[in-house]
Amino acid sequence: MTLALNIFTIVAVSAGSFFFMAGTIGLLRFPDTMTRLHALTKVDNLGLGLIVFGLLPQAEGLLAVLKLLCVWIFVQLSGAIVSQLVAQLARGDGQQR
Amino acid sequence: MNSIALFAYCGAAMVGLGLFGLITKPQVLRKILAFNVLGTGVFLLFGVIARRGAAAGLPSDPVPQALVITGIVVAFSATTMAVVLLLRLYAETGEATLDSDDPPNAGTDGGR
Amino acid sequence: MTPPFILEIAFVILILAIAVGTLVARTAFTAVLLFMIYGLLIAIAWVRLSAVDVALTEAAIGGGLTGMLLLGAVARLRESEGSGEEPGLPTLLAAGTFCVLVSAALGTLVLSRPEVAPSLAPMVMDNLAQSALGNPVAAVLFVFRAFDTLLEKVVLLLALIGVWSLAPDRAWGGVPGLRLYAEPSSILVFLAQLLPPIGIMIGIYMFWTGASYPGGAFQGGTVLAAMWLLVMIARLQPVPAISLRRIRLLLVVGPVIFVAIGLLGFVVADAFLAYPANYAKPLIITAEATLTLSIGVTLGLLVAGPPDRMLQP
Amino acid sequence: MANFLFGAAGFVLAMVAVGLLCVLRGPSDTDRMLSAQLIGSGGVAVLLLVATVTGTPSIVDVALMLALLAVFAAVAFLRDASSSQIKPPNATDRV
Repeated sequence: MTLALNIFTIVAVSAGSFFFMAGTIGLLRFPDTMTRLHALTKVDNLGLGLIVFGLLPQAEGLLAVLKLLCVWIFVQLSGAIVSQLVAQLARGDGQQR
Repeated sequence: MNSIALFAYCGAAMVGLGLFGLITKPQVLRKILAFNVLGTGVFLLFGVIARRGAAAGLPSDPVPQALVITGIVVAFSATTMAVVLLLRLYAETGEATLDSDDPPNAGTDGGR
Repeated sequence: MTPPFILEIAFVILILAIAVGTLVARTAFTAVLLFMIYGLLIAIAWVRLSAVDVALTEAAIGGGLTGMLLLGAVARLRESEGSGEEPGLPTLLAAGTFCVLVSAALGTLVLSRPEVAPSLAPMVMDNLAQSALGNPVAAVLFVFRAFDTLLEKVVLLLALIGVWSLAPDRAWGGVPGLRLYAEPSSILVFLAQLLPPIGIMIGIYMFWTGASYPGGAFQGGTVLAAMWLLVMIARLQPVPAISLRRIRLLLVVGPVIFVAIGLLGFVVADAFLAYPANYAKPLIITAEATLTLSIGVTLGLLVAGPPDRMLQP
Repeated sequence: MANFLFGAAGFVLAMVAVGLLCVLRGPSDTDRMLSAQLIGSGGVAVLLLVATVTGTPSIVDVALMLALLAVFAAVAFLRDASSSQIKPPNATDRV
């Protein structure tokens, strides 16, 4: 059982790290702000999400699990809203030029 | 060389960097940033002292930790004060630097 | 060399690189942004130094409030960017040598240790039971060195008075010149409605958990301040005039109650800020709760800045 | 397991270092801010990993704090960007 959980952790955390890499590369390589925004949201949602998901089996107690989930939901919510605002700003920028 | 020594060197280097910026940067905002870098360096050194004082089952001496927390608060107060002073200086003179003794009017055309 | 240690070396190099970046960045905006990231990494460094209480404070102040303060300043100073001359090469060299010497001296001094490092940890642990708190750092802050903590709050208030005193005469007692969002934005309003309830809960949690685990009044107060500023920036709530009686009351209620409890110490215990044996915990919690509120309001107003206009009807 | 999680933390830190290049490169201030947000998420991930490796649940609180205040910093940036966009810089009488 422990082995299965450990394997799950390793797989999920690796996948999360992969999305961190993907997001960072996206940020470096994508041509404009809108596409970079897309790269960022991948990191926030999938990268951090998978890492949190992978760490859940290692957490001790219900409170620890809840707190981990809280961090993720939090980053999710705020990330989504901030991306909206940035997109609005970036689009406004384009129209003015 | 262990991880405590590593952070001690890090703190010492930060103090040096902050001091250098504080002396050489003409813009006041950069001086404020440099001052904060210097401050965190000092705090980190104190944190190293706390870590070395690990005893009685604690990983780190709580007294320096408490002092550092107080220090961070006071440093923040000082930073706020400095920023507001800078903004007032800018509103009064139109300058945000301390580099010249010229009257402010002479500096506005950007050269001499 | 263990893998964690190699990681720490890389981490320290990263911190120093960012510190250099903060100083040499071309635009003030980049410098401030790097400084905020620097604060984030310093918080992680505190975690590595086993000082989670300090890490919480640094995370709250370094990344959040200082960042907002400095970004606001950059936006106002935008036109003056690039002005100012770097000093000449001789000065740079002299300053550089001096700073390297200072760093080397500090590094050597901190590590040239007495064989047994001095520590007050055993004393704290011996007396922890009397303080009725489980978190040794909170015990130092509110019991063993409570006077320091009281004075720290006074420093915050003095800084606020200093900030206010820089207001132009015509705006004295008016509304702080906090920069707001340019026009009401429904998305931002949504964020400002969604986040504060959660944030206030986290703030209260920080202060409550501070009795036994890392956390405390200051960390909690910082979160409250951040939430308050968010609501004001989104234009959900107006920025209050500083002459309002209830604002002044909120500012001083924490320190006043703390002083009152301290004076009570003369009567029921034997010294200023001494707590009577069986009521230590309730008294400390009361002081901390009101302090959290006062700190929140003080920090919020510090970031909001000096008043720059009178209240419009 | 501990070594793997440390490795993951190191990997994320490396990504943070690359993100730093993005901050320096820009090109616009908005892009720099996006990179800073990415680094913020990276910091949160590192803290969560370290909390699990060292078995210190209170480190998760630090991550929570960072997550909360990262939003706040982003709003501060957006506020300044939005107001400089709506009002021309010389709208308020300065200097």
